[in-house]
Amino acid sequence: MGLISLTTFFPVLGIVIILFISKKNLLAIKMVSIVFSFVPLVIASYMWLHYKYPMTGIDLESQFQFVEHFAWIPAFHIDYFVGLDGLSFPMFWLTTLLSFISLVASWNISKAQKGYFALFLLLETSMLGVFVSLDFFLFYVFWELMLLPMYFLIGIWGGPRREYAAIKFFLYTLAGSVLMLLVMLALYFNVKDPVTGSHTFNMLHMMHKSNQSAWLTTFDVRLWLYIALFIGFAIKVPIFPFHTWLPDAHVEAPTAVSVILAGILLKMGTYGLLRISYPIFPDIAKYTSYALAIFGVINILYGAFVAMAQKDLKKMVAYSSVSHMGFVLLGMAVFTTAGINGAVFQMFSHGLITAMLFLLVGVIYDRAHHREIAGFGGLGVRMPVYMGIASLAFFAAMGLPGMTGFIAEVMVFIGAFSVYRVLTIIAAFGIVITAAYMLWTMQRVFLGKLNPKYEHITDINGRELFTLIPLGALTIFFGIYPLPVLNMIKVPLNYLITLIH
Amino acid sequence: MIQLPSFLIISAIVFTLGIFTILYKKNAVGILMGVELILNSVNLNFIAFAKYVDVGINGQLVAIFIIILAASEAAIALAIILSLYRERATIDVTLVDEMKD
Amino acid sequence: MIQIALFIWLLPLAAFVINIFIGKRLPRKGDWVSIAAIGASLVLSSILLFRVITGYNPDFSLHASLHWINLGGFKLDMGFYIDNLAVIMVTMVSLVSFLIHVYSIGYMDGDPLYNRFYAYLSLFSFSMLGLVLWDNLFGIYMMWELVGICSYLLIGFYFTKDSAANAGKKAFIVNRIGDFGFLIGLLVVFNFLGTFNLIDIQQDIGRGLLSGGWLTAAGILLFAGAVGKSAQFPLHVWLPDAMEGPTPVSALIHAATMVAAGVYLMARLSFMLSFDAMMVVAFIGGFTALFAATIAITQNDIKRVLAYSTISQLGYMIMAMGVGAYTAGFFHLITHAMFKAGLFLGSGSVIHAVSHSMKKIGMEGDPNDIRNMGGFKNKMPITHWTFVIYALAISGIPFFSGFLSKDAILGGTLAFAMSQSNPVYYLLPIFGFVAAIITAFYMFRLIIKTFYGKPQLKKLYEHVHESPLTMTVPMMTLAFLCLYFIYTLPSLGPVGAENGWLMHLIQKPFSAVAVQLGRPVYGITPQAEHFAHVNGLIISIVFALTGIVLAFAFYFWKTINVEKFTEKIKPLYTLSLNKYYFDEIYGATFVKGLLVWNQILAWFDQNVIDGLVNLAGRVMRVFSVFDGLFDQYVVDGLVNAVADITLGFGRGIRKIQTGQIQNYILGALLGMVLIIILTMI
Amino acid sequence: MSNLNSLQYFIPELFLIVAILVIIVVDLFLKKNKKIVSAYLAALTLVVTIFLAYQQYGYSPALLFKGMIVLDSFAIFFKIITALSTLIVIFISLPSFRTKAEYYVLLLIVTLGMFLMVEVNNLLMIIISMEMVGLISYVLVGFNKHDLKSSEASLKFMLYGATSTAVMAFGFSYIYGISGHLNLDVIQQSLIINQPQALPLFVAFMMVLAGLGYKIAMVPFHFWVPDVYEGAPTPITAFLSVGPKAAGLALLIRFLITLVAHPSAGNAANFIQNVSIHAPLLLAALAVATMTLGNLSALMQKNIKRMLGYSAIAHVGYMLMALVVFNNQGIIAVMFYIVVYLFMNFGAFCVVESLTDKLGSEKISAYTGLGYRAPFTAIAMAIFMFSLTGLPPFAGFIGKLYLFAAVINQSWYILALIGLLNSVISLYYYATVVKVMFLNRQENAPPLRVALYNKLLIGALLIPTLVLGLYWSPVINFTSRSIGFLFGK
Repeated sequence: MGLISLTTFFPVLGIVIILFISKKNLLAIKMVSIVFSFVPLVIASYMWLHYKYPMTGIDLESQFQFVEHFAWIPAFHIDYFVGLDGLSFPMFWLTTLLSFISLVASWNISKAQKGYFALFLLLETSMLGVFVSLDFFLFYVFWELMLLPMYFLIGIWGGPRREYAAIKFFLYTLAGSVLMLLVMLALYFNVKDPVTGSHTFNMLHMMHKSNQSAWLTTFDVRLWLYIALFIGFAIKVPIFPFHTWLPDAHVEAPTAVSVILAGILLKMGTYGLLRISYPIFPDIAKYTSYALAIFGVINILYGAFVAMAQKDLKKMVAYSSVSHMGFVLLGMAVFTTAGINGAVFQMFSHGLITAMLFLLVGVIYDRAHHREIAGFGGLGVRMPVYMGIASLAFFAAMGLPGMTGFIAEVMVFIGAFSVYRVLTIIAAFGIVITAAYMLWTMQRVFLGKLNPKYEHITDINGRELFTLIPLGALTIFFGIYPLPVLNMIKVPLNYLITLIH
Repeated sequence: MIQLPSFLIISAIVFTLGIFTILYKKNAVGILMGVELILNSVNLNFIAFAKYVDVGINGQLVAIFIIILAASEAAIALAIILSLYRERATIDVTLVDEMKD
Repeated sequence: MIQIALFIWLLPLAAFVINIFIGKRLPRKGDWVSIAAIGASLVLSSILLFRVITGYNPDFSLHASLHWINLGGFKLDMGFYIDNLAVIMVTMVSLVSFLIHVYSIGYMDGDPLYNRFYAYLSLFSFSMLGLVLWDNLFGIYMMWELVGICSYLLIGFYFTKDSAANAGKKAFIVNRIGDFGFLIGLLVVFNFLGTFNLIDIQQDIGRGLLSGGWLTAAGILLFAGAVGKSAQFPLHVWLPDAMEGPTPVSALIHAATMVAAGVYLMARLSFMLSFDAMMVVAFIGGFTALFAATIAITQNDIKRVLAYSTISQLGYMIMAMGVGAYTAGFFHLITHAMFKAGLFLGSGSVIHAVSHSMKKIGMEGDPNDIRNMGGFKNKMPITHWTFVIYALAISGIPFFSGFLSKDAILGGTLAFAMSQSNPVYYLLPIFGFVAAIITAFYMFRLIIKTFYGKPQLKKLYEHVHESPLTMTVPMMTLAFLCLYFIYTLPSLGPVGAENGWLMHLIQKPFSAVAVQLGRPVYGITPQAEHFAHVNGLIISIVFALTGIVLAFAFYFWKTINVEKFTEKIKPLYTLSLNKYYFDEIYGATFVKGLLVWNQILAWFDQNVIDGLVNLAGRVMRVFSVFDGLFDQYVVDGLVNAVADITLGFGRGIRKIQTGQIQNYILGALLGMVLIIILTMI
Repeated sequence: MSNLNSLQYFIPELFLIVAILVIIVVDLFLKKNKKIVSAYLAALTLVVTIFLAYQQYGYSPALLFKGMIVLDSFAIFFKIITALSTLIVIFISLPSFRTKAEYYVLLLIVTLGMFLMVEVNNLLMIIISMEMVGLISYVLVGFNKHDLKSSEASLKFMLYGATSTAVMAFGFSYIYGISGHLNLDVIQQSLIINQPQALPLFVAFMMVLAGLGYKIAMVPFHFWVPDVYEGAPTPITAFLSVGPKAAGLALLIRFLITLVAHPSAGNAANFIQNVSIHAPLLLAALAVATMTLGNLSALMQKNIKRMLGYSAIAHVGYMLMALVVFNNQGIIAVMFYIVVYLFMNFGAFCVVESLTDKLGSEKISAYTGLGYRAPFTAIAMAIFMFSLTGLPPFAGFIGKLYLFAAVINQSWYILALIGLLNSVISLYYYATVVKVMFLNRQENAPPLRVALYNKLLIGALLIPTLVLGLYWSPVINFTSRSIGFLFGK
């Protein structure tokens, strides 16, 4: 068993163990799940140390690392084919990190803990699976598998309107993924394995024009397939106007689930576009790039404006995610080195930052039992440490230099400006709006006179700090020294750009 | 000389009568009679075709089998109707609508 | 030297890290860490300055950089570019910063967030020094943002006060608007030149890679950043509010250093300003100089007067950059840093005294209000005398630094106007000279109202006393640095600093634009320059004295009745007192507009986007045969759009399942017939 | 093949007949409290029958009894499936039908009828075998004599079934008239050679389709389904949703081969008989109607059996979708789907059967908080529901995958898209069950004890549902081999 499989399926082992633990033995359940999510993080970090930077990945199996490839269902030409390249590795690592942190942050889950932790581990496995899969079928299975634990995690452990949010999330994403299924099958029947001559689900084979059938090379067909696939991914991102599931899901989901939702799940949409849509349909990607850029700009501004109007702290953060994902889209749409690298770096960066933000919301929700922004006020007096970390996170989200968000956003702007000047200028105005709503929110929560209701509120505790500090530290570390990530992503992404041009 | 179309027309009429019986009789047994009418029209067809199209006894055989089937069907149907009658004291099918959306 | 610069830069960062994490547990709450760090930076930068002065080479420069990001098609290098400008600026920053660190020991004594205050100060010093030292626009932009954040944090330091929190937010957001322009400017530059490095940019522009309209645009966009940071019209509104921060912060950030960053940026970029861009710069600067001065006259908050004064003085500098009086502008930056920091420290000293006194007598009130003061000169001699020196300096009285620099600027603008054919350019010197009178007037109004005359509140006056040594020593140091000879050395002539070390070391860089055009952008003839200098000198002395005399006439001798006079010019007075209603206008238009717009979008999001297909569902309902059923329709937990329709259909379709067996049979038969008919057509 | 020679290929059926008689006789000698033995005997019979049927697997296709019966691997596959479904039903029924030997005997007789249905080659045999299944089914549905719903369901089923069969027989009479033959293979040849008139043939075709459509619950011949499913005893509902349906599908495929096109023709063809009807389009329309109507109607159901009834209609729609392309791939997909469907659908019904007595209701709302009262059963139910929706990694997904693959491979994209969107709709009602079980919680509800026997049975059905979702190579290979048609020459 290779390292990837080990990492991916290690949490499943944890599930098995948890199932055998009595549901009364809470400590054991929690510890097992934390340990079984920590080990993947260790393995993934170890893999990072052994990562070979110059390998391009994208469409050649030989350029992938840690590859495991063997037949799974020969009759349908489905392979168990996993591997990592610079595009997937940061997300892979981030997933292990955020899963671990989320599980630590789930310590206070108050009901049906056994189910919660088991489902969470299942979620981790499915997310990792999405990022490592190079076989479309495998990818799809993991992609869908993710929905089940998510549905339950939101639906059982969520807030008051959890049922609504959970089913909405479920239906929305399923609607998107059935389109993906359609495209997957269409591709399957129109792509030949160059060696055996049979149909194949191998993504990498799909990317080579020589393997595609004549039908698949006609423009209209490609366009429609691309659009169908795009909608599938767009719902996940979420791209305006498919975003309405997101605020609901976030508001109702428990803190740790929000972290995963915003930190990882949203990235899957853009990851899918980069991993699948772009290399398979480079011409269409280019053809539709202007539309994508416009979507990006709409996301940036629309998300920011709507975020500003929110009264619920978590909803505000959720819409800020919509806004920040817009940067990813804009960067992806321009096919310049700076743009696309900035986009992927933004995926990584936003994963860290938004995770912090949601954890912070969780901290305060645990104490105040509400998230009404107007209902706080002056908390900085009683919670100085919390305010400090929250400031860091908010500044990071505002794109303050010295943190990852800044580099990513500026790279996106630089990359985009050379292609779409006006759009970029419009998008750049988002930084003003972002600053406005972030600071306004901070002010309403922390600054001003202390709301007498919270005279006795306690500051952040050690466990919560334990979840936040690594993220904060990484945000700053990669904000100052982004090379470890950038060096990893640049090779495949630059190669991807050459494919598209 | 009676030709094939005559048989077919007769049988079609019987078939139609059967359908209308099924649709308009309130009495379950009446509906069953409608079914029997249809089966008889089927028999008529088979026999006619056996005579005019397929020279052999295939059609006749089918007719005999269908008569037998109709008999057994009637037996079971009457049993069911009887059972229903015991429970509800009616065999008016329009009153049997406890289950619906 | 690069290593020294590196230390200068990083030491405050180290202090910040130490203080933010463990400062609270250190002895004296860690103030010594920050002071030691900035002190060391000061020493190191003095070494640099010493080397530069001894080198005495106007073209001295050092550059070192390394790859920060290298993606193949996209590179970002980071490095230091050290020339005379940077060295002098670094020395100034670390000096003022050091003094203010020391001053804060006394001023911030006993504050519950004492350690955090020092941490922020260190972070600010770090960012500001970085801003000065970086060799590329991108790095400058990063540090630019960082100083903005420090400013935000420090303005909102007393965050339990709503006004402070608001001011911090306002400062940051208004700055962000300027930064938005800055960012776009960066993008333009990078788009055309593929580099952010200042040296490369200069060379590339010289080669004509960026020219014409785009060059002008780039210049103006980058200037937008300066407009925000240096609080120029129309983005000046944040600086007066920023006075909510502790006074040392006002002195350091909002008088001496950060707000001057805009000027510094213009100095750095002077080579890439086309003529049109320069005119935008010059007119905005000149207008701001006058405009802010007129507001300063009527303000009653001691710090607000100084804030508007700062805006006005920054306007001078910006104007100087605009007309190409690069050296003069930078010179004024340095002298202004000294006297304005001093003024703020002095005002801080007064406020400190007043608020302590207020606390003692249990009085509620605004310690900043000069209407409560008066006659403090006896109680606070050191504060008084240093304050007078600063005021003389800012008013442009000979033998003080301000005279030299302001005169250089005014002379420069005059010379520029003379060398242009269009008389509209005479507006610039007129702005400057009128502002000079007003400056002298409001400064002395302030002094008279604070230190002279009868105490307005006897009881308050009783308890006022001089500040401790940690506060007065920095003030005295700064006062010393306002003396003229510091800047004219090695010569001692009091009328001009042309032969002084500073103006020697800071000479106008080779303009890339000029090279590109093959000719000077504007030709200031030596004759014009000489004429302007001499005349400017005379006019500015006369105007400054006029201003002072007027102030005495109004407020000391009371030869002119202030009340009556203000009555006469009531509309103007009200306008000035209310700062021309800029806050109100912005509030009513942009802020309100934005909030309303957000509400609209949020409503749109909830009702339109989410309900779009929902709506479609309702429309379908109208046309639906099963209308009656839909009426009882309740969206059962699922507002989801598609579901609305599908569930609706679901309800409708159920109607055919009547429970009547004959209906079923009929349905099947009709279905069959229907299929036959449909397929046979 | 002559009648005597045929007998050696007719062993499973013969064994079944003998066993039925034996059990009837044995039952007479059993004491009242020992009646359960006949149930065991019935189960044993089925196991042996399956074994015997499997033994026939190697035979080359042959016509038996002078062409009345055809023995090919396709038929054997369906024989095994139908026998298996009966076997499972017997297991599901054991707890509630402990004293009724005749119940098991009737089930065996239905099985015999289904065996015949899947291997007929003769119009008369079709009528006879379908009546055999139908008549016994009416009785089984009404088996709970004193249950009003049960007898009502029985009556409706009987009237509807009798009418449908009669109409179908009328259609057969025309086909006989047009072709002059009764055996399907000969009819096919005759139709190819003689090129008869389109209209009568098509009307006859539709009439037959009405009869077959009633059997497999195809729209618009599905009306009986909800009422009968709701009224019938739960095991019988389960049985109707799988066994006869599978047999009906097999019969439909055979009939379509006769009248429409042979799968070896590759892409689905028009009517061979020069009828200007685009048969695939017709089937596609029926498929879409069936699945959409099934799904939409299921959305609002309160009764779980009724909901599953509609869901069963929807699943027929999915399977019809693959018949649209009517090539080997499509038929394999349908066969594979039936296997998968067998497990997950029986699983769901098995859960319903296990809980109905305990909860005293078949209402979905009665399942509230079940996840906390009977975790294993509830989790199993959730898996069956998600599998029925077609979510990976459960077997239902793989089944659907093959169906959609077959459709997409022939470029029926719109059809596939409609099918996929239908899956999304179906998620809503399946997830409602899950939601009620897990997301809603009854305060202070005591744990619900589900008998170990039921748990084991559910577990036994759960395993294939899970395993086939991850590794289905053996089954797909099995089905691929079973596509050997007699008419493959």
